[in-house]
Amino acid sequence: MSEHHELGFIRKYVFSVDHKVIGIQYAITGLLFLLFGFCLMMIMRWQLAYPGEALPLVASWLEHSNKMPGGVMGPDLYNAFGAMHGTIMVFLGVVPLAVGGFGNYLVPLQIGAPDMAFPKLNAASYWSYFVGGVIMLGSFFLPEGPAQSGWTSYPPLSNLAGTGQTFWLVGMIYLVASSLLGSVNFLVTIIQLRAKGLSFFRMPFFVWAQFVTAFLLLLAFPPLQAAAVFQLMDRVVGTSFFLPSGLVVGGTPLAVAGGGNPILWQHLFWFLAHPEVYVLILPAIGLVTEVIVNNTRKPLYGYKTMVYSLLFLGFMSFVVWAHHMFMTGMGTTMSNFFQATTMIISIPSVILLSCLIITLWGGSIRYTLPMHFALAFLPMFAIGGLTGLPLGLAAADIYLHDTYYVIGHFHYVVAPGTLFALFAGIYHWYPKATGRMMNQVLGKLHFWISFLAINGIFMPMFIQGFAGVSRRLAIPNFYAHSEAVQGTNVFMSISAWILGAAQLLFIINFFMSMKTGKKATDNPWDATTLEWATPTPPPHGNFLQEPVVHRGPYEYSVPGKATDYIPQQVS
Amino acid sequence: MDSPSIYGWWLPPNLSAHGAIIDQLIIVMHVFMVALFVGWGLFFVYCLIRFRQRTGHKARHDLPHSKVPKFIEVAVVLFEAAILVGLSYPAWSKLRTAFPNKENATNIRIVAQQFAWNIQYPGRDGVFGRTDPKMVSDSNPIGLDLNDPSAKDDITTLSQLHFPVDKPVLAELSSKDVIHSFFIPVLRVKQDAVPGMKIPIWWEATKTGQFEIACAQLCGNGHTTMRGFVSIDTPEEYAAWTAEREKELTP
Amino acid sequence: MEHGATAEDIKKHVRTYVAIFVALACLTVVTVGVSYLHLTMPIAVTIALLIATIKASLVAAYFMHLISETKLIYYILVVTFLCFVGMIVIIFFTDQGMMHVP
Amino acid sequence: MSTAVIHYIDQPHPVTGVTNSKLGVWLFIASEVMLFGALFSSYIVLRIGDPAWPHGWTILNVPLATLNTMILITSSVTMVMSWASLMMNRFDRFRLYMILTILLGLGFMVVKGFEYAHKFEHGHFPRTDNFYGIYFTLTGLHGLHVLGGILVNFYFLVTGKSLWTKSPKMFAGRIEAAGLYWHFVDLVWIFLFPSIYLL
Repeated sequence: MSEHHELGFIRKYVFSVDHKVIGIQYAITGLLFLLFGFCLMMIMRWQLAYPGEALPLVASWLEHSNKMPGGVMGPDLYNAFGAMHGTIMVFLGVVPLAVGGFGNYLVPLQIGAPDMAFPKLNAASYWSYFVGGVIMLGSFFLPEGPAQSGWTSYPPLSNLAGTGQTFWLVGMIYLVASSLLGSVNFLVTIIQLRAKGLSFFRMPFFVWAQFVTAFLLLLAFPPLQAAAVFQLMDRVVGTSFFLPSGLVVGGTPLAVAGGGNPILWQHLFWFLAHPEVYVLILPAIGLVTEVIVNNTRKPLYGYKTMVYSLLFLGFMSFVVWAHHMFMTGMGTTMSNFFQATTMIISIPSVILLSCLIITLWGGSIRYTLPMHFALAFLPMFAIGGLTGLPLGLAAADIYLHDTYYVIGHFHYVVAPGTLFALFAGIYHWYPKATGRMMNQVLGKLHFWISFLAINGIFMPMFIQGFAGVSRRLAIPNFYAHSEAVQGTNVFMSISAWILGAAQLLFIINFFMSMKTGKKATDNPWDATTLEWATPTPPPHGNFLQEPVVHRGPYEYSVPGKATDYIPQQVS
Repeated sequence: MDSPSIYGWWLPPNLSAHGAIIDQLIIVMHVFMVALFVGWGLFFVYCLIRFRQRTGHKARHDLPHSKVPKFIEVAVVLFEAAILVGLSYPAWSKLRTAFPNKENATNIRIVAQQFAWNIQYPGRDGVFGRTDPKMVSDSNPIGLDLNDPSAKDDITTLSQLHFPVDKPVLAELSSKDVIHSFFIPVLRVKQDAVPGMKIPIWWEATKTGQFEIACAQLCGNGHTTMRGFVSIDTPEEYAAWTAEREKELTP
Repeated sequence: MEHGATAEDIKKHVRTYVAIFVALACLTVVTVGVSYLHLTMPIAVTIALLIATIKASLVAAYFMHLISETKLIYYILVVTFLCFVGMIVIIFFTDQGMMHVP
Repeated sequence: MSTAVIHYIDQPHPVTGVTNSKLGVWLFIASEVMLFGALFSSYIVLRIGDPAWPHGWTILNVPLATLNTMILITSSVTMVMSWASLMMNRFDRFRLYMILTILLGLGFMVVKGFEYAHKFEHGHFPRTDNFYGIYFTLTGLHGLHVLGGILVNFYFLVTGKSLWTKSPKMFAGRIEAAGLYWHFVDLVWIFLFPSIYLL
């Protein structure tokens, strides 16, 4: 409903119901949490590179702090930072930026809708996410510190942890509620509010990616909600859903009824967490597809194949979760089933990636700034995907499970994968949101330094994985087999700090270009999708008159036409 | 610790009978992955150079669909299926169903606790003594019930695992408090110790030496220092060691 | 008004709602009665779930108008049901998968 | 300001045949199916893992629960009647049936309150053993969903008059959506009642 009276500052910017304002709110909050999670990691890298040594510069301030006496990071603080780094990056950083930020901003524009189907619900989902974020940050100030049993918080360890874990659970319930409300909103918008002539197979691929992501969020999150309620009952009310009988903690038997099953939490958690990791990567593939097609000036190779493999990927992601649990005493029947589904799910990922690479064939590739990031995404996602294969085979997983190989695998998918796609998205749509281009020099510098540094961090992780270094070890060179590869830790930490410095370039560029960036037209990249048909920045209600779509999303270089692109809405 | 470190930047040496198939699987998969990545990479770079934007070069709207990508895709799928059914299924079922029988195996019980590994040997009578959580104390970490006759001769050690070489070891893994993960890199053995569950694992060492046990699952603040020691002895050394332990048992 | 419901049509609906109510009430009495027989678990579970499924489909079909619903809602429910079954069966199935001490 | 306005709020989409709110409620019900599915599968796993799991009818008061089931079924009927009377343009009948639905819902909560109080008096708390843990968690969460439904119904009862006069079709759609949610909550109880009380 477009109200005609002018809204006050609060209702226009803070409690707004406009999908673009909410999108920007999600994006800014997500970026801030990404930065915060990044800083946690950079401090952990110091402990990993120089175990037991005091932090430089700030050691004197921390002389008598109870958390970090003398500036030396103890195992409890390391575990706390490790758990919160994972939680913040996944639940508070990437998902809100990819689904909340880009999804909210672009989906209504790309399908020709004036706004999301339920604007108030959209605002409610942002503020539920915001409350969840505040609770997660608040848990840092607790006497016992934040949650510290990993971002997976396996019981019984998480049941015995301090009150930070309870804050983590309550925060998670808010975040899950936010994603659930958001996914209902996305699905109804995409199904109901598409412009006239925009059939499902004329939608841009990014909207398809958000559509499947919303389905994953809708159906996979509730089991985590149930598991979080069970664990909250265990911690607060004293039930023992996840505590088996006969537990002896610190020499004294635990006074609980017992009879619980810790593996139950792992099932419920991974039933969510595997679709969750696809929620992290699908919007990224959508963003990369838009940028690559736009910059190769030719239609996407195998649009239908990619959409079907996307749908197949979406459904398969519900039946692969137990490949995270091969080591929990699984028999042959179950592990054979999950190995097979894991191999099957690698096929659509290979198809998606191959179609994107084949799209380059016969194109006329423009090396714009977003294209740098989108092109870098392809080999990085290839490494991330391929290194998942040995982990999917139970026998190879015996050796590689819970080692740094796993950390290298999923970071290759998330860091140079999803984050580079998000950077490509920001550089690509920044002119539409602010009317100005981002600075090219700063952008290129940011790209090349980040690209080299990010590989400097994650490639050695595979070497540590082969050496058998276990993950989540606060003292990296304690075991003989990890002492042998301690050199790689120093190299990785330096790369991490260089990567941190490179992000400053992006932050400066992001805020500076709002005022001093080169003026951009409504369609700076000569793109064909609908969001470029709106004025810059799009007003409330988006389109001056409702668009009518006449063709597919990627009509580039049509022979015998004046321009090498034909927007969807041009009749 | 062993003088020249046997650990380097590649897989540690494999000293267990079943380790060979695991290493083979890892190596085969990585050769396959590198081949795919190099193939993709070459095609990727070739496209970037040949189809870059330059004057006189136009993008082509519709292209003849060559069959090559489909063949490669089918080949990749067949290869993966072959590795899965050919290597991974048998390796896993060998480890999880072909248990050595109790008579000619060294039987031990491993009870993980927050930040140490309790190893329990059945002793001469070959029967493990009963354990009870209520009897746990500092001197008796696994709560051995001493008035049970078969418990009297049980040898229990803290993070000291000794067993003879070239003889299968049948271990029963469980935990007292939280989830740990029993991991010996050189023997390619890794198994979660889940409280409330007794999980059987087995391995057979092919060489003697002193090595370490690591914990692979986050189990609290002491997770990083939860090291155990493995000593693979010759049968004579093992007999001498057990004799010594038995002398300590009878006051 | 939806699907051309005239006052007469709605009256017919009202009669079906009351009929459904009676059916649900009877089925509840039946399922409670069966539980008083204290049958062995497998039989008791199948009977109880059978009756519950009948009652549930009555509520879903008539009260929630699933009888005359559009294809889109059926698609959503089918996908949800597949994921639901995937979760229930596999979690149930996993317990058998656990290895037992030989 | 652009002229565009969000469509299909009060009349169904020509192709999909549903209004936004109806589709939204069905999607929300889909996620609730997964939530209660997870709760039920946890109940199954815990019950299989614990052979000493008591039979529901040995501990819980089955007649009282049967009464509760009857209450909830009746409230389902009055809910659908309230929607039907809107279809017949009888706002007064709608108000009557909606009040009945809310009262029956409150009745359900009151009976549940007695049940819980009875358990607490006898020192049975969720931590007593996993049977009570599951009993309190599952019926508690279901109770919260009933409470949520009552609040939504109460909101529609209070603001009904103004919404009805402004746009009858939109209000009828909203009541139908609230009805769908209410029937779903009743449907969950139809499964919850036998699996906890009768097995």
